[in-house]
Amino acid sequence: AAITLSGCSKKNDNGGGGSASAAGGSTAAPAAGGGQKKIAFVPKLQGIPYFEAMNAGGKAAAGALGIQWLYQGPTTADAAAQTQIVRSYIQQKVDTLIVAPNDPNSMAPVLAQAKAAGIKVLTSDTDAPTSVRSTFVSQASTDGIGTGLTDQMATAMGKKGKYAIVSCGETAENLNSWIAVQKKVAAQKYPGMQLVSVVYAGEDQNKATQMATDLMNAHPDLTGLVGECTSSAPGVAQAVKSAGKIGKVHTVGLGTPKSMAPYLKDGSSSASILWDVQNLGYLTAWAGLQAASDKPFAATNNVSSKMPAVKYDDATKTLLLGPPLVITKSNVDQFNY
Amino acid sequence: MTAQLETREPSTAKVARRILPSPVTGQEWVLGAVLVALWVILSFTTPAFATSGSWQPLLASVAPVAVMGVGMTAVIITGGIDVSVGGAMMVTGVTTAKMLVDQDVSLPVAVLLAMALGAVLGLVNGLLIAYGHVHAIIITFGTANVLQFVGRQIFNSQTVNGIPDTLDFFSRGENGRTLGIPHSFVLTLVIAVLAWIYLRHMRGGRHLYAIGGDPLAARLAGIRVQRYVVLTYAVTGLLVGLAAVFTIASGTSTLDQSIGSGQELAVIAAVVIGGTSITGGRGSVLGTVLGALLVQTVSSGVTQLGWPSQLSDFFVGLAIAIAVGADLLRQRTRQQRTGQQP
Amino acid sequence: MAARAVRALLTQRIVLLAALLVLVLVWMTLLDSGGYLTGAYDSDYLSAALVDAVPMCMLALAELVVIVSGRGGIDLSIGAIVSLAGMVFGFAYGRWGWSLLAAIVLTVLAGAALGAVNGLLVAYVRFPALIATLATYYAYKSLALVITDSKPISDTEVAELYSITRSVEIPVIGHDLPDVPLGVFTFLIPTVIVIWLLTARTTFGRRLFAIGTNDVAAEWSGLDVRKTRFTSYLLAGAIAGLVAVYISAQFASARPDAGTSGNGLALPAITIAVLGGVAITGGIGRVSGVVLATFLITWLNAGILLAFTGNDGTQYQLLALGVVLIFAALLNGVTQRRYGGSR
Amino acid sequence: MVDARLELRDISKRYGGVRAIRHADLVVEPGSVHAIVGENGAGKSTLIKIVAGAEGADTGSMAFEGAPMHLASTQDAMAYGIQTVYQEPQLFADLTVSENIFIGRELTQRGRVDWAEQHGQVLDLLELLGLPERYATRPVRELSIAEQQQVSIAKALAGNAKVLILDEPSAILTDSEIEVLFGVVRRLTDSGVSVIYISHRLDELPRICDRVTVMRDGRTVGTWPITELTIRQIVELMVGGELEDHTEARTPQDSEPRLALENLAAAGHFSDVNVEVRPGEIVGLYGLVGSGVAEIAEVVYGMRDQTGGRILLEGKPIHPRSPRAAQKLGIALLPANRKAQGMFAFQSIAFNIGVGNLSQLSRGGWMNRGKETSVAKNMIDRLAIKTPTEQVPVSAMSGGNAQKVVLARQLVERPPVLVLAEPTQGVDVGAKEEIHRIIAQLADDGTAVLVVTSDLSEALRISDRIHVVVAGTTAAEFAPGASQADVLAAAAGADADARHASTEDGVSA
Ligand SMILES: Nc1ncnc2c1ncn2[C@@H]1O[C@H](COP(=O)(O)OP(=O)(O)OP(=O)(O)O)[C@@H](O)[C@H]1O
Ligand SMILES: Nc1ncnc2c1ncn2[C@@H]1O[C@H](COP(=O)(O)OP(=O)(O)OP(=O)(O)O)[C@@H](O)[C@H]1O
Ligand SMILES: [Mg+2]
Ligand SMILES: [Mg+2]
Repeated sequence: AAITLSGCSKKNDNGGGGSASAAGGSTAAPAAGGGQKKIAFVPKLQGIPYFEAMNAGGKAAAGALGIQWLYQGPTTADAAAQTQIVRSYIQQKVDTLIVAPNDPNSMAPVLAQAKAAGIKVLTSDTDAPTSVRSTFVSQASTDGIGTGLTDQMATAMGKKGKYAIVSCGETAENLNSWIAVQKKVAAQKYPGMQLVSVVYAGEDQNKATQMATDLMNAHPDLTGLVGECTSSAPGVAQAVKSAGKIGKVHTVGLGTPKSMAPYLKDGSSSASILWDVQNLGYLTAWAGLQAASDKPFAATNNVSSKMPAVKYDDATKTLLLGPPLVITKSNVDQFNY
Repeated sequence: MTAQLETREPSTAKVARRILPSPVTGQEWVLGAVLVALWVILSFTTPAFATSGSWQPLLASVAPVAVMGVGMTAVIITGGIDVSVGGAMMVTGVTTAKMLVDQDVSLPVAVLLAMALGAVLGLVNGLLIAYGHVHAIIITFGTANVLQFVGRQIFNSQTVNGIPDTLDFFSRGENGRTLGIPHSFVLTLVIAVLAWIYLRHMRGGRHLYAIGGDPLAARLAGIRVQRYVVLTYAVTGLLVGLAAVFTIASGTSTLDQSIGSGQELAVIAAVVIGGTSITGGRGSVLGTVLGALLVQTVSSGVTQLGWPSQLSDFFVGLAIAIAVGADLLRQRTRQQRTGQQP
Repeated sequence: MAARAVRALLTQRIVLLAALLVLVLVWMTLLDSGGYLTGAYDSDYLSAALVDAVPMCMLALAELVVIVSGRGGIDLSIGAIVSLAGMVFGFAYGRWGWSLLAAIVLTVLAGAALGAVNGLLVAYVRFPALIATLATYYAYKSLALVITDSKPISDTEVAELYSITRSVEIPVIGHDLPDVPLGVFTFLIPTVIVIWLLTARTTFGRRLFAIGTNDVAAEWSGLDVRKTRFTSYLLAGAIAGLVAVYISAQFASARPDAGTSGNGLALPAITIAVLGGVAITGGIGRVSGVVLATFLITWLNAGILLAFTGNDGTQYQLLALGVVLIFAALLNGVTQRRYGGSR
Repeated sequence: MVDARLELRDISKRYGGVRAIRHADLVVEPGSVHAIVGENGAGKSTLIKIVAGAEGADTGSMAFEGAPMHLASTQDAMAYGIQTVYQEPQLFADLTVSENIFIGRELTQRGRVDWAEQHGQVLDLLELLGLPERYATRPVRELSIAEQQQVSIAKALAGNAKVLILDEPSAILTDSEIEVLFGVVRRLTDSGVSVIYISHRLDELPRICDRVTVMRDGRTVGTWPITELTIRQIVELMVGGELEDHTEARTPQDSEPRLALENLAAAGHFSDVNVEVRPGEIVGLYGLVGSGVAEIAEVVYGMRDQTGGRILLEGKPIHPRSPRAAQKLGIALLPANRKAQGMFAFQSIAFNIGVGNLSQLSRGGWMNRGKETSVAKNMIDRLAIKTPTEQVPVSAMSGGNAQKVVLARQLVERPPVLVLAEPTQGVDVGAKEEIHRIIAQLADDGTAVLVVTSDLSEALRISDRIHVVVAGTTAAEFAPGASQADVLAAAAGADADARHASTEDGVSA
């Protein structure tokens, strides 16, 4: 321990000071070279198609925008595991840190540390409104997603009947807020629809399948199932398919295109509400660069040829990718994730 | 002894008498009764419970836990434990899924591959435990972490998409069932019965009990303790491979990194609910299968009754406490009857 | 002389851990100066990483207490206790407006009560500890989610608590040293001292090691075996209650899955305790070993995040933990045969 | 001349620093009973473990019927027909008697264990040993220790034995059970089996064995036909010198009894036990294993429930419900089984002594470590415990010294009543002497000492009075100097009304 502790403490030199070990740090990534900005993104969980697609979008942006894109996710969807990674990014003196927090409140303190270290802090995918983040890169508004899901469910079910929701993490903030919107919208627009149950399967596909099956059994007259996240969306569709109830029980969900493709094609899933996740990754990286370069956002931004007009709401400091995308069997093959 | 002492022909009356303790333990009767009671209650309270649409998936989801439980029962009977089955399931699962997608391997090849790979992983555990002279829980905590790493490396941060329906035979659709029972569960029962016969009637099986009862005495009785220990972990690994196949078969066409997570505790729970003594020397696979059924019935029941799904674990905990508590109580009264002080 | 050093290294877990710790620090520092790390592996970073070491070390100490108590002692429910006690804290401090001190006391009491249930089952009903705590693990985990309908409590009171875990400068000598997370002083060091005093300096400690070494002999020596074992589980629960307060503060919210999300906190805590030289068979274990093991794993993990970019970083942490654990355990097995036991 | 059944030449075996066997030789003839005798720790068990393939020798050679024999495992030895009953029963508590007997060499038919065939053979064996048939299907857990020992013997008999090794089979058997065993042994030798018989009950030897090998300090002193030696000569060969006669009788103080047991009973174990112990008196409570003598000590110490009678301390009835309660009343006890009931193996001497005296060594729950150390040092001096420091773990100590540590735990407070159960079991002659000296010293200082033992020579040697326990009751009382033969006869229930002091020469080893 003596060896590291003997090095002088650098607590008061937030970047720019050019201490010996900071130099060592930068040589670690020779590719970074000249003035390339380091934009780091911490997803909720690694290895799931959704965030890996965001990573792909971020990488594409890195090439196009000339930035260094860093991506590192925890092995479990856990706030504690995320903060460790955030801390290592602070140590790497990235220019912008973007987080999709598992628990927004939990993330707030360490984000404040990052800001204090001179790092620009953003959130993407899931907001941490109480934190010091300067901007939230939103895939679609909470209202948009909740309404989209409800509308699709209503269309599939014929606007009446019983339905249930298979959610994932019990404490996932964004899922819970979407569910709140779904309840509200259904009550207003579709009085014939009745939400009978919300269950939580964690990030486990098989558990989602089993729970969806149990729900269908508990409510034989159930005609709709919502898979609230990317692991439960194929799970509920599979349950319907296995039970031989295609056409009787309709499912919609937030599923990634590749995982939903077989179900959309055989009809066990009617639609998936999502957005272009790769574009979201690209937008996230772009927003990171803007922040790192201290460039403000315009009300409408030309991000790339695919995203010529991204709206920015100054009141909520939210950059909005656009309206949610409805993925059906007709367009599912356009996506490669 | 036969050389020196003339042996009487065992009289038929004596042979007919109970030679072994009863084939079904008290714990298993209790579990069976509780299960039946639960099923009856659930059938009345949630009408759909007794339909095939309900119990077919239930049996299909019991199969992986129960089949791993068979191996885990053997491991625990020898006085060991394996907390790395979740990690092993991840590694075998992702490898098999990749082979299905990339190589388009056939059903038998996929199954053999999964089981062989699982057996190799189990073998490593077994060798480390038997020859490293380290408590099984420590070694398998270690290998659990290593396997998590290996599994994730193979996943390479992606899910495995577009898994073909090669494995449908095990639980999906009409040709995945016989007499309405998913083949994965049928196979689990077959394996459980074979294991039951092995544990009860074959020399090797009895030796496992002896090893769990007193490893030193087992060695003195000429039992090759280390070899059996290695064997039980290897067999457990093999069954983990099979469980991974079942899981893929009953899952969606994508496989993600959640495969296997939390399975070690689920399997251990099924084994201990089934009456196998965690200290070794006593236990039966029949109880384990019943234990697995009980756990799944409880969690399905909670969802079907419309109670908050988060409550199901509470009842699982309660089930463990009651099942093991009943077992303890029975042992204690038996001890009192025979006038022994603990 | 050299032989003696080797022998100490092989037979004394503390020496081995200290050597490994130095190895990790030197190696990482070399990697850093060679430019192989993406960020500086310096004292500031190591000190900031201690934020995670605090709950880990406290829970590992809780496991030490129950594992040392013997007869298969272990507590799988410790993470679930953190979750459930954390909700109690959230309610008391965040919702009911209790004072911080009162809320902390209540939370620790709640943790102790949950631990007492384990103690009752294990010591008095004579459940195997693995089974009793597996059962309560499921039950507590479930209750924590049910009582708030799965929602975290992050009312402002709780959110502002983060201040008790932020980094501070050590007074007087602190200017040239890195700031250290306050939790190290407010939670970790007091717990370490208390557990060390309890195990090494009190009659409870003597009784604890006695029952862990030989249950029967302890009974014949006139010790209250059951009460001692019961107390050890209660104590572990109380520590978990304290950890619940810390985690609520560190993450500025009382989460119902604080100790159970992902792999949970129990398995890592047991792993660290075992790595720290606590014998799973009971009767052997030292506070210093557990503290060293925590530091080793914390700083190794922190280094790995800088050494591997992308998802590999967190994956290699799993590998490192597994390999270190197996290595240390096997080494112990070897030395036990060669030198007739290690301590 | 025919080859010997078994021939061991120049066998040596080390355990770390302990030389358990040194250049031992042993020749066993076919169809004979060959006794091996020696003090505790002489190496008897180790030697037979080598023959049984359970341990490997470091040097030396073995031959079986003239041909060299190499054993890598117990299985190898069994293949030669070498069957062993170890000193500690090697049984599996959760398996049935029948299974235990055949474990490791099950009879099989088409791969399956042939339960019927095994069962038939087991019934024969049980009958042979005089055990009820219904035991065959009972888990061993439900049997008494003596019955378990008989199951071990049955287990060895079930193998096709050419050499049967019995390591102290009689230590925990009753006389009638021993008779049955002898009958079995004779039938076996008649059919050509060689039996190696280890025992501390020297009086048995002339009745059963043909030759005797004496071991001392890991060496084989020699082998003699049993007819050529008297028991006294055997003992002298064992200890390696002339026997000194036992210590002179002490004069007990004349006062009221400090401890009195009045018609004490524990259902199923003993009843009508009447014993009085005065301050300064050493009373021996002698009984064979299984006579209930061990349980009497447990009741007095609160480890077992009493079901009748009274325990009086200074004339007042007491009801100790736990060792803790007994200790508070001033009753200390040295447990019989040092390893299981007394030792905290890998803890230090200071820990082992201190842990039984926590209230004296602490204040408000805080250990007074200085006092703990000084008490330990004091005890090490007082009991002459051989150790470099008080921090040595007791697992690293010899049997005798470990026993002294366990004893020391009970002596810190100079208890008014001290109960010693088998105080010198598994202890060397030298250490035995010292422990006896310590006991006498304690009595001289005014402690009332009750020695519960199944070692007759010990009882005769240190007691001021001896009560013999037969079938769970105090049957006879002897004054010091009683003859071994008379006491033994009383213990066997032959002469219940023996209250006399014979001066016949008794062997006191
Ligand atoms: N496993 C072992 N490790 C170390 N030392 C041992 C071991 N087994 C025996 N010894 C030592 O070897 C010596 C001989 O022991 P052994 O058990 O053969 O004696 P014994 O003659 O059978 O004594 P007893 O009459 O008490 O049974 C003793 O000093 C003993 O302490
Ligand atoms: N079971 C055992 N395992 C390990 N070591 C043992 C064992 N039994 C004895 N020893 C070792 O053997 C050594 C000698 O034991 P033994 O009982 O023969 O001592 P001793 O010289 O007869 O002493 P004492 O006179 O005190 O009985 C001891 O120092 C002890 O370390
Ligand atoms: Mg012996
Ligand atoms: Mg000795």
